[in-house]
Amino acid sequence: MTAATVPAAPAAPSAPRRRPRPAGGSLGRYILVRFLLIFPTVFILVTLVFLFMRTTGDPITAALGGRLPADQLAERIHEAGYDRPLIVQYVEYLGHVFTGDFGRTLTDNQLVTDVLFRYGGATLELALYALLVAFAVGIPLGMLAAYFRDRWPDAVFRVFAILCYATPVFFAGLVLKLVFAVWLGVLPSSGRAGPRNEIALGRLENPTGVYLIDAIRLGDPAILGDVLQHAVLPAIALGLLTAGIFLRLVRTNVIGTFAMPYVDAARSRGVSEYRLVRRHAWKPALIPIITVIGLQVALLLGGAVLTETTFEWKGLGFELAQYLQARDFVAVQGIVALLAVIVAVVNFLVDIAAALIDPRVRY
Amino acid sequence: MGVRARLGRLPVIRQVRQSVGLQRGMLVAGLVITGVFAILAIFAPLLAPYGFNQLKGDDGVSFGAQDPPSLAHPFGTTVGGYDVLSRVIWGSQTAFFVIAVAIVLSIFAGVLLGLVSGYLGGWLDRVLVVIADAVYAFPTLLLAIVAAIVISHGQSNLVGGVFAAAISITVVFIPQYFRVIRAEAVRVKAEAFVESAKVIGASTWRVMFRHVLRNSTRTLPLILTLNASEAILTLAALGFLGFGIEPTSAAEWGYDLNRSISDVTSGIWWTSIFPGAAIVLIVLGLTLIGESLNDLADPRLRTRRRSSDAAGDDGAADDDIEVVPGGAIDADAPADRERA
Amino acid sequence: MSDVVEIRDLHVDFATDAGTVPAVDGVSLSVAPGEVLAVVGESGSGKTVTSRAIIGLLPETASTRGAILLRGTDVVPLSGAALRRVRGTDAAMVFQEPSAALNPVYPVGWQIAEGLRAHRRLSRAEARRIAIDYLDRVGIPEPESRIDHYPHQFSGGQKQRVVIAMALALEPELIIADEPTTALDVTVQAEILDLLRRIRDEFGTAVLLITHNMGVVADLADRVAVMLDGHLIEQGPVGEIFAAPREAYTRELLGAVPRVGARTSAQRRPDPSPETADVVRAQNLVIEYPGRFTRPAFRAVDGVDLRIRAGEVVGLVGESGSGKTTIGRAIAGLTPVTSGSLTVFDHEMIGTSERAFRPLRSRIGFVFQDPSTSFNPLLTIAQCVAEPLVVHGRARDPRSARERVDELLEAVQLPAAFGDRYPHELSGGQRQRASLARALALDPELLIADEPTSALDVSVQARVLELFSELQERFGFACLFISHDLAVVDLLADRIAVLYRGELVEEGRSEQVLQSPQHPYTQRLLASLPVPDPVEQAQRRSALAALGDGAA
Amino acid sequence: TTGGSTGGGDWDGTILVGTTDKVTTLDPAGSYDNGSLTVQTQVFPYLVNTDYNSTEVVPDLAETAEFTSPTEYTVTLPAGLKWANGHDLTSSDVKFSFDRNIAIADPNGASSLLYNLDSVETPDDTTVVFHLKTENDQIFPLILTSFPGAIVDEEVFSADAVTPDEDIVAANAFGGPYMITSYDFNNTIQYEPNPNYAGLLPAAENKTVIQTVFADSSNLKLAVQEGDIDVAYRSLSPTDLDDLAGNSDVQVIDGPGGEIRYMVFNFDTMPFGAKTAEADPAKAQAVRQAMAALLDRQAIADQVYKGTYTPLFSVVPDGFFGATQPFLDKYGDGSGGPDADQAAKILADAGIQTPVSLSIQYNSDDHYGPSSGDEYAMVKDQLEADGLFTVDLQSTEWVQYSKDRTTDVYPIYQLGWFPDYSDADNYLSPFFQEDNFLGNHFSDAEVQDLIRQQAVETDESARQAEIEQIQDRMSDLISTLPLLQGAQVAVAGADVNGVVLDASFKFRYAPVVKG
Ligand SMILES: Nc1ncnc2c1ncn2[C@@H]1O[C@H](COP(=O)(O)OP(=O)(O)OP(=O)(O)O)[C@@H](O)[C@H]1O
Ligand SMILES: Nc1ncnc2c1ncn2[C@@H]1O[C@H](COP(=O)(O)OP(=O)(O)OP(=O)(O)O)[C@@H](O)[C@H]1O
Ligand SMILES: [Mg+2]
Ligand SMILES: [Mg+2]
Repeated sequence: MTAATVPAAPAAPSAPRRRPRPAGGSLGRYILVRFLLIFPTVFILVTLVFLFMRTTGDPITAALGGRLPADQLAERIHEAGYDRPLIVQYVEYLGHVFTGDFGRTLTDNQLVTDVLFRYGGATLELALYALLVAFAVGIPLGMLAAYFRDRWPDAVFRVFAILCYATPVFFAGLVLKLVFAVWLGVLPSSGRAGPRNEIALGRLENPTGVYLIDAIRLGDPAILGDVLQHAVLPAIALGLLTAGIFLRLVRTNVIGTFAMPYVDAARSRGVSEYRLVRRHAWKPALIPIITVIGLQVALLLGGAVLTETTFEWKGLGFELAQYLQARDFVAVQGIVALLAVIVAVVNFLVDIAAALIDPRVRY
Repeated sequence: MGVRARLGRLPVIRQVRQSVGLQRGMLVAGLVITGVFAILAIFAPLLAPYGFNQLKGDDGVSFGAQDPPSLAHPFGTTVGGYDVLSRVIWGSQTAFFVIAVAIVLSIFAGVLLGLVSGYLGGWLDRVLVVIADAVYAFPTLLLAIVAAIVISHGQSNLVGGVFAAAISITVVFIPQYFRVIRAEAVRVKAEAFVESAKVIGASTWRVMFRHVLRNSTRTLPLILTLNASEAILTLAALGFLGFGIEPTSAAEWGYDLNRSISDVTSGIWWTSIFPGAAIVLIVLGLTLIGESLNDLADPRLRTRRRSSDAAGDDGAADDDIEVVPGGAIDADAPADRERA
Repeated sequence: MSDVVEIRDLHVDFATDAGTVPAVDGVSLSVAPGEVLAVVGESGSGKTVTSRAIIGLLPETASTRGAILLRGTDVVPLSGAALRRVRGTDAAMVFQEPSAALNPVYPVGWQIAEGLRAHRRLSRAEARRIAIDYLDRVGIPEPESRIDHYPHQFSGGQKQRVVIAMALALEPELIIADEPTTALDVTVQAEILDLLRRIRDEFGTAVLLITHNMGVVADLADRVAVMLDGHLIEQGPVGEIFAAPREAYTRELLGAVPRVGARTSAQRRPDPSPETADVVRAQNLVIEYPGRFTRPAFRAVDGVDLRIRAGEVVGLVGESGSGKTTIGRAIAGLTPVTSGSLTVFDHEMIGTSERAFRPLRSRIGFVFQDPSTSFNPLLTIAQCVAEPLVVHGRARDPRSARERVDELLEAVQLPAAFGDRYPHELSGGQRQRASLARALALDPELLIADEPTSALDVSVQARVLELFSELQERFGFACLFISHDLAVVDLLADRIAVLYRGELVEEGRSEQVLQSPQHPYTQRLLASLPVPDPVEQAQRRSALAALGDGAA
Repeated sequence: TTGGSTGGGDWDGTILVGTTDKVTTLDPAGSYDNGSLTVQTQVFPYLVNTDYNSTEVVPDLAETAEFTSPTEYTVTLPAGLKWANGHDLTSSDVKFSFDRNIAIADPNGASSLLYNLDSVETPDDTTVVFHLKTENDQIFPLILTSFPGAIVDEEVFSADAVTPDEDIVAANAFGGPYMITSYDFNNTIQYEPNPNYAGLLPAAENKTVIQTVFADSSNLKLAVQEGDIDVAYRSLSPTDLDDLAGNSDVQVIDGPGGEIRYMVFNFDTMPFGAKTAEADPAKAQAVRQAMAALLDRQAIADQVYKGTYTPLFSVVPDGFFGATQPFLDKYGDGSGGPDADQAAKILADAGIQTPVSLSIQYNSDDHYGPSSGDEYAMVKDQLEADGLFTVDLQSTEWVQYSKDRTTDVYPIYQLGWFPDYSDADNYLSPFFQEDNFLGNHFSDAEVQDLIRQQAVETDESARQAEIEQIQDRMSDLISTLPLLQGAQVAVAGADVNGVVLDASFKFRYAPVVKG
């Protein structure tokens, strides 16, 4: 989604026709260029976060500011090297990162790579569940809304969509919890599995961190059921948010492509309305939708922080909020770098997918 | 042209006239909801039964904490012993204040950067685009949190606290305005009227501000409403995560929700449902406006029905907007992201 | 012999923001089998709406009254499956913008087959075979492999052939072709017209041809129907209409069509004396557009030599993409020159800076192609016209320049009151006049006009061109007049330069270039140009065929 | 190290404990927080300890532990001690543990508590001699029961760096009542009794304990309410506890609490402080006393904390050796309520114009719990109620807060304290000694002498008198204004027995059983 790849605005219809751009620029090169763009993105974010974090204090003050006399605190900070010039620390940090050493977290002595792996799986799992809900709800309803355009089902679906994304995830979470966990008591309110099952899952050799997979590997249907039960409320809370956006997007794009001349052209050949929606409007509409799904990743990760907090889903977003508060900049930088890589890679993949669907995109 | 016609060219009013049927219904509903909140915000001192940080009635008897809705406290009281109704009403004031500051700041910064970047191009443009894209691609909530930590450095009195929240949101919005305005500027700069100003010999600044800027801002009202709702959600999320405004500085719905987490598990619903509903409603209102404006700006999405009102605009508005399709589609992007 | 389609008293109304707009108002016409009926008329007269009504392709905001009998059945009340059965088989449609009429994400063969399978039970293989057959018939080379190509892999003319193949494949009785060649270059247009004629002859298909180009009508039509403001004002055999138009409007329409060689030698000016200073001199001019990323630069203009002397009108012609606009923009300092030499008022444009060039700008005027976009929509016409005066310090602000602005508006025959209007409140022709006024505000010595009339209707074009030559006489500026239409250039230019793929292939006095073109490309260009006279056009057609290599 | 079975029926004797305290690290040298201490208490041996429901320091791992000279504290170990992994546990491990703690001096560690330790000597495998810097330090044995007192396996731990959790677990380097058999950082920890444990405390009565870390107290509450866990320990919100108190499925267990909440006065910048324009120590003191007279601690405890905190009327919390309640007698209506007349009189006597403007700062991001805002809103309300004060109440995020408070930015501000070891001294030395952590420019020779004296006082009743004297004087000087004292609260299923919350402030899993 970098601007460099946004095709120039189409010429006004009345302008004389332009020859198609001279051929050239293979898909391979396009992919390469898109891929290389990941690096500056990640670099910029990590740098920004480094600067931000370092101007906001250090983990020692965060942990012990309420216990130690000022001079002892200063001494500890000095020993840890946090009072050296920022640029020195930054270069040092970059040096470590370049050699693949993300270090250990400052506040709890964990390998950052471990943290990323352990919590990354959880966030990934939550995001996938949410996407699933979003697809299952957003796309069919969006197509229906487009089909019933400006009639009452359209209004109902659209207001539903707006409500979905007008409701903050944490409020949705609270309400879901209130209803399903407190009042009805039918679903677990928090966590990714019951404590016993957590232990069982934790004992697995080489756990993936994605409990669904781990539970299947354990082969115990009770544990699998428990894991799935725990996923229901978080997936709905986060999924509906995205579903609302998908719904709106699908509707807009299907209506938009429906107005394209080639749809009229197909209609003029006697192609049925159903087929027009399924074949002619849908696939081109998919291209902008896919692109936006790329952007949704950032949203999902942001929403994940809140969902994870609300539902005790120990994932990256949740940990990030904790580490932020503790000023553990090594951990924060590691997580931010990973998130940035994820977002950049997903957007990269999305662009590639869009390029594959749309034969015109070749750079 | 007459006053009426001029009035008709104002954003929103023009669109209300332009719209029909369902679209008008949605737009008007959005305007009404938002209007109600605006009235609550403006007249909060008159409408709210108590102050947002008031713990005792005039009789000196404290309200008590977590009291269920009653005559004295129609929405009950919070865990901190505040009147929920009052805090919901005062909260709209905070919300509007934060929206206003956040949007004004981000518009100024974003529009200026976008305009310069889009019009002048070159390496500055490339650098800004990469930075903006990097920031844009990052979860805005996290960005806002980091910004909030950086900014809330100092003390958090009313203005400071609100500004800290607003600026954190600004950091998130600047790349959005930047992108939109830059895209518009890039489009407009290729338009014949900009070239004709150039061949006349107008200076770069003149072209940029007299010709490009004003023609690049037509999507702003629409992004503005959509961003306003985002600002509220971001503010609430910050408050919910404990990075927002303090209860004694101002009433803030996200903070109240945060404080009501343990109420929910004890079956105390009134402390969360009311502020939560306030967030949902105001965002609903703003989004209804934003989406309706978006649909109206996009000729593909606009409904036209047989109707005999809507006169007095001699189809002018039509051409006016038909130039935008690129812009209207573009405007989808910021609208669709970052509702956290 | 019954008509393929018979329209009786058709009314179509649209609901718009500004209320109900009648688009077609009581039109009755018919097309017989094997006949080509051309519907002409200026923009907005209802041609497209009429034709689309035949297969019920109007938007939901339209309401239709009257009867349209397609092979005996009235299609107006039809809907759903019944309407779908009619579409494609009874009447098929060829659209104006071939690139927009093809779904970009499916191969063309898929799209042809889709139409076939919507009406007939066919296996995939059979449908494919038929699709290949029709692609072959419309002249797509190697149809077996091209069938799997995507639309963007075809040239404009080929895309239009594909669209025609799609229509043909359903073996319809009637083909509705709505401006099928407007988006194409004249040489390509000639090929497509040829194809349509062959179709009519081979398949006996009736054709409803919609166009505003009288040359096309003369080339292809058997009968002509003239529309004005939603009414059908005249119809008859092509020869009759051209020879003896009944209605004044038809006469005006025909009169407005520019023709090559319409100016007699007497009307032409002699060459300016050799001492006359060069306003523009280009030597071995090369202009490249930089490539993106690792892509090589694109050479749009390649070694052009051109000079414009003071007071002289030079016409620059060539087909789309040949580099005409690029040259014009380079002279105006809008596009940087890559190599060679380009001097404007003895100022070398290579390596020049905007600052150094700015003082010269007051001596150059520029008229853009599209009058609707060349005005800042937020400024009034007077403010726009005053802008050059303000920029160059001839006036402090638009208000104080008003007197001069009124003079200029008068010069282009616009009432002074129009100065207070906004651009969108003017018609296309009026806007182009205002644009001329703005270009003339500083009494330029050089005027660059890039297709200033191609967005206008012929009748409006005629008036603007007339005004243009008057003003040129009066002010005596030198002019680079860019157009793709040889006939238009011929009306104004003292000399003509012909561009082909960035190279200048021929240059000389207008009558010389037009009457005895030397370069084969110029010859083909001339021969492809349909003239609005059925008899003459028939001869030219055979001449073009003789030229031979025209086909792709 | 995976081990044990995961079979379904095997969970019967398992005790599930939930907490919101995060673990920093298992390594005692790298942590100084409650979450870590709770884990370390279960799995590492301590030389001395306090028995259940007692505050007396008695040998734990040690056979004997006593002062053998004013600067020598000698500990003898029984012979043949083993770590859970079979390594020998000798005096060398003990010396190693203390030496490394001081050597590493981890920024997150508690090595600063070993301020009085000069060196450790091991004459033989079972004897350890601690050489102290000052004589007769009565506090040192207490410190050995706390953060830096855990003994670690020298064959596993690194001498100069904090050892990663995974290495510790992998090497099974445990010597306390339990060993960790499954460790998922900050999620779940599984404990099983350590067969080689030979300390003072009775061996574990349960087969397995699983500790789960919750991020949010309301989820912890729901979990215990639903029976997903057996014990919830630290920190349920007042609302949750209030709700659970009426629930017959669970029992709410209280214990004495060492946590206190108080306000700090900056003697330089508070109204009439030393660096203000109208500096006047007497007036400043009057302001502090008037504030003390206006507070209604009970109201705050009831409304904001629902009884999970109790009013605190001294700098030393109730239940500690020597604790008194001087604020209760001196200020207010004598029964804990406010007395506006008294406050007005104090101010008037000092010649102070009312209202006095106060700026009070508190922490905004939950460092002292989410209710700080409510608490200080009430403080403000109470101080302003009678028009004697006007309060400008502001809040700051924690890290900035920590920096600002020691750089004289805040005239009056909120703090809280959780003891390092359970003795009154921990509420005095760090607060009122010369280089105290408050850095509020309070200095009083008499109090400082008394504090030094009690720390080396070997005679109990003399020490008690000294501690009482300090409290009395501090209630006049008011360097800090005590507000509330926290109780320890655990919530357990109705069928759970053996949850002991005592003044050791350690929740020990060993005696907890179900049924
Ligand atoms: N969808 C529509 N909604 C409203 N008015 C329309 C619509 N389509 C066409 N019209 C109006 O109907 C009239 C006839 O339009 P039509 O497209 O048939 O003109 P045309 O003769 O084909 O012109 P052109 O040569 O420019 O293609 C015009 O005034 C036009 O503005
Ligand atoms: N900004 C640009 N970047 C790259 N290539 C360009 C650019 N502008 C034009 N071209 C290419 O340069 C060539 C010449 O373009 P130019 O606009 O001069 O053609 P033209 O003769 O004016 O055509 P038309 O009749 O369509 O206006 C074309 O192949 C075009 O695609
Ligand atoms: Mg038309
Ligand atoms: Mg051109």
